[in-house]
Amino acid sequence: MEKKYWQSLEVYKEMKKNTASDKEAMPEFSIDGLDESEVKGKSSRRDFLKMMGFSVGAVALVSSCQMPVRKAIPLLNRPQELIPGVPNYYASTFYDGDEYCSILVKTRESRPIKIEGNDRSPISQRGTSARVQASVLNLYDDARLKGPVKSGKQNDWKTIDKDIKAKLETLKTDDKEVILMTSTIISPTTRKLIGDFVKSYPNVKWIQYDSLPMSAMRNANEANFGKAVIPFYHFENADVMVGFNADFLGTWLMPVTFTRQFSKGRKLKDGQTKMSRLYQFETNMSLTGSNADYRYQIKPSEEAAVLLKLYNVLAKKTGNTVFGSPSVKTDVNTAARDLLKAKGKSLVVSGTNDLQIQLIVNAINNLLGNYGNTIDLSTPINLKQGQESEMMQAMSSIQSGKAGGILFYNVNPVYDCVHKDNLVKALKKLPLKVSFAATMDETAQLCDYVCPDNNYLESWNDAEPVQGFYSFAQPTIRPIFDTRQFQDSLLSWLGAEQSFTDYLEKNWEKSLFPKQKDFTSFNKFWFKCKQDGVYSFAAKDGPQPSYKGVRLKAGKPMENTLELALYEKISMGTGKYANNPWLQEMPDPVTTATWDNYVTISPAFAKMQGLEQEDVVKINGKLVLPVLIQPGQAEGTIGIAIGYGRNHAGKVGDGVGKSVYGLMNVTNGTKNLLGTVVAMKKTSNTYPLALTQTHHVMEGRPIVRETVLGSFIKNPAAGNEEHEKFLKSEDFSLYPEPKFEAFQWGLSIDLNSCTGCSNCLISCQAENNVAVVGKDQVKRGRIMHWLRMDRYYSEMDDNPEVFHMPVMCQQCDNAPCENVCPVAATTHSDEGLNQMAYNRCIGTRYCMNNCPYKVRRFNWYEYVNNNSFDYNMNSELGKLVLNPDVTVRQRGVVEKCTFCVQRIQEKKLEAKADNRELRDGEILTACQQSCPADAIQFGNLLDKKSAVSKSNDTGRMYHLLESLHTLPSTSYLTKVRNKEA
Amino acid sequence: MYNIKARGVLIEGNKRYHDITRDVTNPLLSKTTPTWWWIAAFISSAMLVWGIWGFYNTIVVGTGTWGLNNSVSWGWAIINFVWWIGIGHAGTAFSIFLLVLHQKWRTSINRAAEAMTIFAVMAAGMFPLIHMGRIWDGFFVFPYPNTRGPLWDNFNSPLFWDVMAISTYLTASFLFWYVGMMPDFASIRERTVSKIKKRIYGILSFGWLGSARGWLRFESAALLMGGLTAPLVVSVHSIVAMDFAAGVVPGWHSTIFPPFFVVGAIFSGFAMVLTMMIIVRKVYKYEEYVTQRHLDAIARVLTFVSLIMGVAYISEIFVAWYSDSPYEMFVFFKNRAVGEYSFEFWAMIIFNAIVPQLFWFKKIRKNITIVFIISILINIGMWYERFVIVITSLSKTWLPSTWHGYSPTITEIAIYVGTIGFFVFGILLFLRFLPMMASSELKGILKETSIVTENTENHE
Amino acid sequence: MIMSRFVNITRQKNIPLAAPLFLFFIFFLVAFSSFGQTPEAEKNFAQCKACHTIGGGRLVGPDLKGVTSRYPQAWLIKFIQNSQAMVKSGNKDAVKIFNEYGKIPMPSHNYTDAQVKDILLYIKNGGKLPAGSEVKKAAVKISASSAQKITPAERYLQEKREGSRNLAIFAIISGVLLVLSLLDLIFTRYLKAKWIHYVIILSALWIIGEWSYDFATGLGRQQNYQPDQPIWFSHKVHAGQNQIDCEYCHFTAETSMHAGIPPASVCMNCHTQVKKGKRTGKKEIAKVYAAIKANKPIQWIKVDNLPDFVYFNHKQHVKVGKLDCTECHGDVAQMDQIAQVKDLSMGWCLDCHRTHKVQFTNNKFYGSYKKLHEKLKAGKIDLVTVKMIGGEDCQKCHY
Amino acid sequence: MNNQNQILGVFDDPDEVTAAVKELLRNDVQVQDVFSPFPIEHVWELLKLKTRIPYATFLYGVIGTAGTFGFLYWTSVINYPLIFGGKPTNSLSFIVIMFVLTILSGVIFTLATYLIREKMWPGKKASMPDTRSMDDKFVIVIDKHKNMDDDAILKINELLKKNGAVEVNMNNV
Repeated sequence: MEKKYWQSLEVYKEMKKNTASDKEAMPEFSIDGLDESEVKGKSSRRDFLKMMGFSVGAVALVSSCQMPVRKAIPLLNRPQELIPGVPNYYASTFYDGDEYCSILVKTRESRPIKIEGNDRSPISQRGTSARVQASVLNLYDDARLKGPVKSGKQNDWKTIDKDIKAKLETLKTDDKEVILMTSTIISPTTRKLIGDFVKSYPNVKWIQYDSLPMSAMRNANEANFGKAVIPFYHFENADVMVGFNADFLGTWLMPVTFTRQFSKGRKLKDGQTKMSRLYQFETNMSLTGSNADYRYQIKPSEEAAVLLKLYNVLAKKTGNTVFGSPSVKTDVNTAARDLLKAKGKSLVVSGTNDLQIQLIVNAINNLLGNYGNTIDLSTPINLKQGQESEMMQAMSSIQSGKAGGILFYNVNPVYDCVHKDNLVKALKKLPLKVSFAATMDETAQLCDYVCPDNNYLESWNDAEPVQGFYSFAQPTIRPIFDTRQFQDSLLSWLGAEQSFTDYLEKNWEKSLFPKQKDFTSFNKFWFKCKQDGVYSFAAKDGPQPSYKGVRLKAGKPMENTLELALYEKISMGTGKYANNPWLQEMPDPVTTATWDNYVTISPAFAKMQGLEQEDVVKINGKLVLPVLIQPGQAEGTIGIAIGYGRNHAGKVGDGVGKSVYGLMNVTNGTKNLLGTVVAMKKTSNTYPLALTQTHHVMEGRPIVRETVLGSFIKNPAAGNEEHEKFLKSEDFSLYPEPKFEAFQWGLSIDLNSCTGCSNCLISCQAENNVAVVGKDQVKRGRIMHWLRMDRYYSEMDDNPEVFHMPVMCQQCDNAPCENVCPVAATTHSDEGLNQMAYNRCIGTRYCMNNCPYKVRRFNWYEYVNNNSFDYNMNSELGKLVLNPDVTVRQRGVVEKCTFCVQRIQEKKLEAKADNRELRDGEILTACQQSCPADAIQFGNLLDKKSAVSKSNDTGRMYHLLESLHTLPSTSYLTKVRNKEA
Repeated sequence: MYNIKARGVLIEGNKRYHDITRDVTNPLLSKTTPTWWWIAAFISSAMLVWGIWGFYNTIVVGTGTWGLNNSVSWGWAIINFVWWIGIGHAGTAFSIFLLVLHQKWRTSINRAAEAMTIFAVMAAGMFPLIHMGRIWDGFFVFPYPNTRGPLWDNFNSPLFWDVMAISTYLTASFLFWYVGMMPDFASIRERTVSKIKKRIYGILSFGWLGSARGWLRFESAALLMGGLTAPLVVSVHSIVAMDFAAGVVPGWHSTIFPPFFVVGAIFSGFAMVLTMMIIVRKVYKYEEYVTQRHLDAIARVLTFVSLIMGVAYISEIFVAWYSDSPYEMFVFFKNRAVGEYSFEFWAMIIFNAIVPQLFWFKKIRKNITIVFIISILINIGMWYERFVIVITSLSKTWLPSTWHGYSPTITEIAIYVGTIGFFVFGILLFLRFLPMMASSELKGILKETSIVTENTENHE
Repeated sequence: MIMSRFVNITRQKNIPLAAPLFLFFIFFLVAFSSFGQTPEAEKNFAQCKACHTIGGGRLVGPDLKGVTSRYPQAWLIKFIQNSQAMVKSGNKDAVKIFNEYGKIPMPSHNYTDAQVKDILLYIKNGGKLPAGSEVKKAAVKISASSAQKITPAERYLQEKREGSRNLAIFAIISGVLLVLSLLDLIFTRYLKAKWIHYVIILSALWIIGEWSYDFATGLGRQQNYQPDQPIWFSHKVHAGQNQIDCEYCHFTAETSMHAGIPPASVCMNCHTQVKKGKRTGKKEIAKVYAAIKANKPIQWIKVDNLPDFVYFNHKQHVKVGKLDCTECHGDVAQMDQIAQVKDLSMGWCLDCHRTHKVQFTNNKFYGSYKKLHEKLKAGKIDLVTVKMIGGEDCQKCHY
Repeated sequence: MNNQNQILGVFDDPDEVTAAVKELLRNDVQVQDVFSPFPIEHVWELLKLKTRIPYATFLYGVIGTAGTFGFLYWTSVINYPLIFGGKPTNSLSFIVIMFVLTILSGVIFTLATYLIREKMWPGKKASMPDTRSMDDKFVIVIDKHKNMDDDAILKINELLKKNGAVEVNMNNV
């Protein structure tokens, strides 16, 4: 069966009709289209709603019967598309104010359970990020508001609409300003709607506020090109990339897109030997830095000087203007040489929000002729439109009393703005404060009205992340609570009768439909957009605007100061997802720490200060944080992650870590993460940090095998000599070689493509109902992730090379774990899988000991319905995210990666039902499906033409710990670094 | 086995047959229980109660109450299990090996040693049980016909062998022990005046008569059962060793393990016998039966076994070096010798291989206090040996990313203490209610091994 | 033991059922040979029969006699595949029919064009089929007469239930006897002949053991479970007398893991017309109306339960494996109240997996099993069982 | 037991018992049994007592081995063959289990045989000619036939006394 991209407008309306009248039948919440009265019982193993259309619950023990009575409650009326037990996929769009991704939403029994990447999107190309994967859990967040709130108490929409409308009218007549503060809005229809809103309330002033703005880049482009835009980058076209504090593989701008592009330029498939090279100059050890071929450590205050030095070297060689610059030690000659060699096929980016720096970056890129090749100004990125000046103006108008009201949409400035106290004080004066926050966040706490917005999975929307690329969002579930989409709120205050759904459709019909030429009828166009989730207009290769040079300058680097470099964590971002337990527990790919932020310091600095890991330090006399020793941290700097220290995020996120937004560097009106000068003092306390790894070097073992490009070209098996040795000794087995009938599932991981972004971890967690265990348990070494991201440093030194390696069950054919289970709970299947029957396991944990890869996980406690583990599996709402095809494991059993056997079985069954052979590439494991780097291949090893066989059929292939002769079905491809030997 | 020709006096004090009967049965028949017994029983049952709390906590809350983690998923429970099993080797080793080797000095010790075996194996058996994540499904380990297909067990698993071996060992040891006690029950039955005791011991004695034919069959059956159980002594700990040796964990995967474990078990078992007998002979005034000569014999055995242990340690290290495997070398030279747990490693070496060498000196063998202390040190050393094997190996295996330390929690400690309480309490019950020496065997050797002055005709 | 039970059930059930099945089979053959449509059409038409007759007058839907000449074939195919879409799109004829028949939507069917054509051919021919109606009547007669009596399936269930009750009573009596004889043996010594004691003790232990085994193996099993449903719905009437195809109501059996409990709207397909039952009158049917009116789904009691850690997929077994529903659910057509006939234990599943033939050569999917195909061709094996393609693997059902 | 009386020779010393038995046998006196607090091997030889328990034990062992192998082979090769770690289903691991279960069956059945042969069970009433034989006395039991005349009895008495019997008693069973 083809994957179905449902168009669902009709269905949606129908559902609404059907369920409108049976509210009473539903307990606390209801799921759209499902009339399930939840008869709750304790018999929840494969938890919750295993049965479709009917819910399962235990009522009581029937006198003579041993088993509880289970009820089978059918739908009263079944929507046509809804088949109990069969998943539907809807194309939609993820956009949270910072990050964009085109997605497919997998729904079962009308509830979204998993986010997959949408392979029809030219922007995100089937990739997702960890945050996108985890976003589905936000839908089932207990902290979500159950209805609109007036002065801290729940109220109904009618009253609140009346109140707000009245107040807006008064403010209009009083000619008081009303500030509409939103995150960057990339939805063209919403922008139009806000335009309409401003038209009927002319006193409304719309500002866009980004917690981490990129205004400097826009301003620099305005200065250089006359266009205040963020250009679109093409990392795949660049042969040499130089990054300055830009974590473009992890958090910067469009990490999913950039990861895909980056890995494309470095794939060594099908005999390809060309590979791009990445130089990274940075302060903290970022994910991008960990993937760099050459990494240089610079202090934030040096960045401009180093950039200018680079510019000057390049300018000298190309005969351009040279500007005076302060001297810095950092060597830029190698980078400059490579950049020059790759003129027009290179790219320099900086993530620092500083005008001077961005101007130098532009100058270098211009010098190298990158515009039009690797940088595209004609299709700019629409993200990050916020300008700090707007925010400053708004602040002053609130303070001066010019403003009378404020509306917050998708922003939380009380938490994440630099001058939080001023804002809080100023807000008190305003007579009208409205928040559209979905939860009672820090800002909403201070508002008179909270009009909770729908979750994005409950909303209609559109997006234009990059000019000309449209993306479509449709609801996959009826709003669970009495919430209303922000746009609908605006419409109702406008007095409009129509819903945003209609508004959206009309807008597309009017503004977008005429622009395209593929479809003759709007219905078809509309249907296609909903089905694909994306629509892009043929990119016009417009001429790049001409460059206008400006004078470049750089400040003198500071000396003998301690510079703070704040950074965004891949998991936590700006702190929006603080209440998402999956993300809280996701180990940072570089530090492997979970559930906290901390001060990263370099080993040398630690030695000098006598600091050890977990020692607590005081920063600027107030902020108290533990220390984490981070090899690769630039000398004279410390790093702290933002996004922590929420106070009103919800039960999971409250009080995790410390908020450091107040330490942002504000110079010349731009907010910058880097460069604040701080004072640090050691205290006598310690604070435990929950790291998933306690040892960080490979001890000379051939675990991650690597080579350099030069050697690889000479010999594709370079760096993989161990494998040769192994092949020669392979005959030494007492046992016959394992043979399989038709399928032997295999998985291949290209370590050269894998950036370690850890999206697969969360994808796996969502797919396989992996429990969250909390900080204390992680600290004890009991994290449950079936797929872990191992990270090794070449040395615990100041400038190590970093290796990322995803490790899941290797599905060995000679599995040591199988031999030792006394009760035959883990055996080998006919298809080469190492199968684990949870209900047979008695928990001797012998298999865990005997697994050389240590990929087996034990349920140390009952993680479901246990108040000690108050995460998503302890809440009726949170449990709705569970995949009904996968058993929820009981306390006392061992679990592990199954190669997503439920997906294998599903696709096999589809092929059987369609009376055809299984196609290669049809089965996608959860980790593979959403990998933005396309590093994972899965398929049948017996089929020599399958993608996985082909990728194994290179000199780079090896098995982890192959000398043990466990014969794993998972294989790795050596890492190749593009550097001189 | 080290053959000690303990010629000469094994029973001192001009005992006669009747004296032996009296000495053996009097503690059982006396109506008063000594105060020290009550104190010891109180302490040990308090320990047992704490252990029961540990069990309760583990079963109700989860194995998570222990200090284990995904890398070190066996901890104290397995250490204690192996330790107890080792101690449980002494009884059978005593009775059977020495029986087969015609060592007469076993007679006054073997019954107590066998009792020790029973309680130690029972204490050991608790650990695999409580160690299971789902103890309520523990019956899955037995291959019984079921409605699941039927689904049998994995007969390749050393843990399954363990289940078989230990349950067999416990059964066989118990039966052997019990059969040996039947004549003593009969003599208590005939000696006691209490009706209740007569009834109880009468039932326990199975109607033992002591006829010539009865003795013949008894001896034959006992010898057969003993002979069959003798290889079990070797096999049980070999199989326990295979739990480790069959694993791929560096530090475990070693062919030397089975003999090494068996010797270690006998070592710790004999040491525990020594500890116990020194106490028992003191409180029961059995110095005439358990003589200096007995203790001396045990001490000599310990010296010899300690040398074997030393050789085993050295050969393990040598093999690791000789293998040239970086993983093996890491385990021995980096992880154990100087790593996180080096204290335990060196304690093991010193207590097991070096301290017992003091027994070469006759003076030390004669000094009961020092012998007692050394016997306890050996038991501690043997505990550390299991700690070193289980924990250091698991904490740092193949992939450095998975390395993780381990320290026990209060629950694990409680369970361990609880089993000690159980053991002591069991021994106390044994001392109070069961004949603690085989009177028939003592009587059998009395003539050859005691100094009976010739002028004893008028013994009426 | 379990296995032998299983065999018993099959035997008891099949023998009395053979006669009507045989008749039906003959009818089948006749129909097939004389008119040439595939037997599949016959099966597919069973679904249609719920609402339509061929020359039997109007039921829920129109009489289909001559329908093939009234409308063009293409129109019919489209209508049968998805009538609602046609109505919505405003097709005049479709709307007309829709309005004429009380606006009861005809459910859409997942038939291919070829299948529909087959059915149409069947209708075309079937209208002229005197033999068919006779057989149908005969079948109805048989089941109607047996309606008064207990059907073999129910009798079996009753016997089983009585059997285990009897065993329990025996066990209690033996327990009492055991205690008595023990007391007598030790204390009172009333009976001089001791062998009587021994016989009593041994046989009592045997019976108690038998009962314990029965009880223990039945733990967590619900064989013979026959709960009262909220609506007295008779499968015997619907599936037996009226010959409604199972998949007419349990319509997702071929497309989903769940066979699906029919939504009340499916009931309404017929019960807008049929408002009175022969045996229950209006009372039970009224409950369906009430549910629809109150917009509250009917809370049926699930009969065949598998533990939560078992993954069972109807699509695999019904669509791919082409198993008959009765193989697991028993002869539902003979049951008024549904009961769990098989014990649904893992052993029972495996027993079938070990012996059941796979649709090996009929399904192209199994082309991947090249070695087995070679063996089959070489005559080394004469059939491929589920076991041979991994049917004994844990992860076929547990994940 | 028959209803005949017995002559009991009570001794203090095992060696004297052996001598007395030898003497009695030489004088064609049927020694019925000897009760002693511990086994006296010479007496068995003199009385020509033999036991076949070792043969039975051997048989049990053989049955145990074969039965275990049969069970293991049937379960893991025929009934439900499962693959563990790439090992063949018919594996060497069976040896360990066979070894252990052989011992188990040997021990249990040997004990059972012993108890059955000796007709011993819990609570059996022990009828002893002289209960002191449980303590420190050795008792030689001689059947007193109905047709045994006083001379014979006296002779036996004398023989016993001569060989060191402390007492000679008559016992009515």
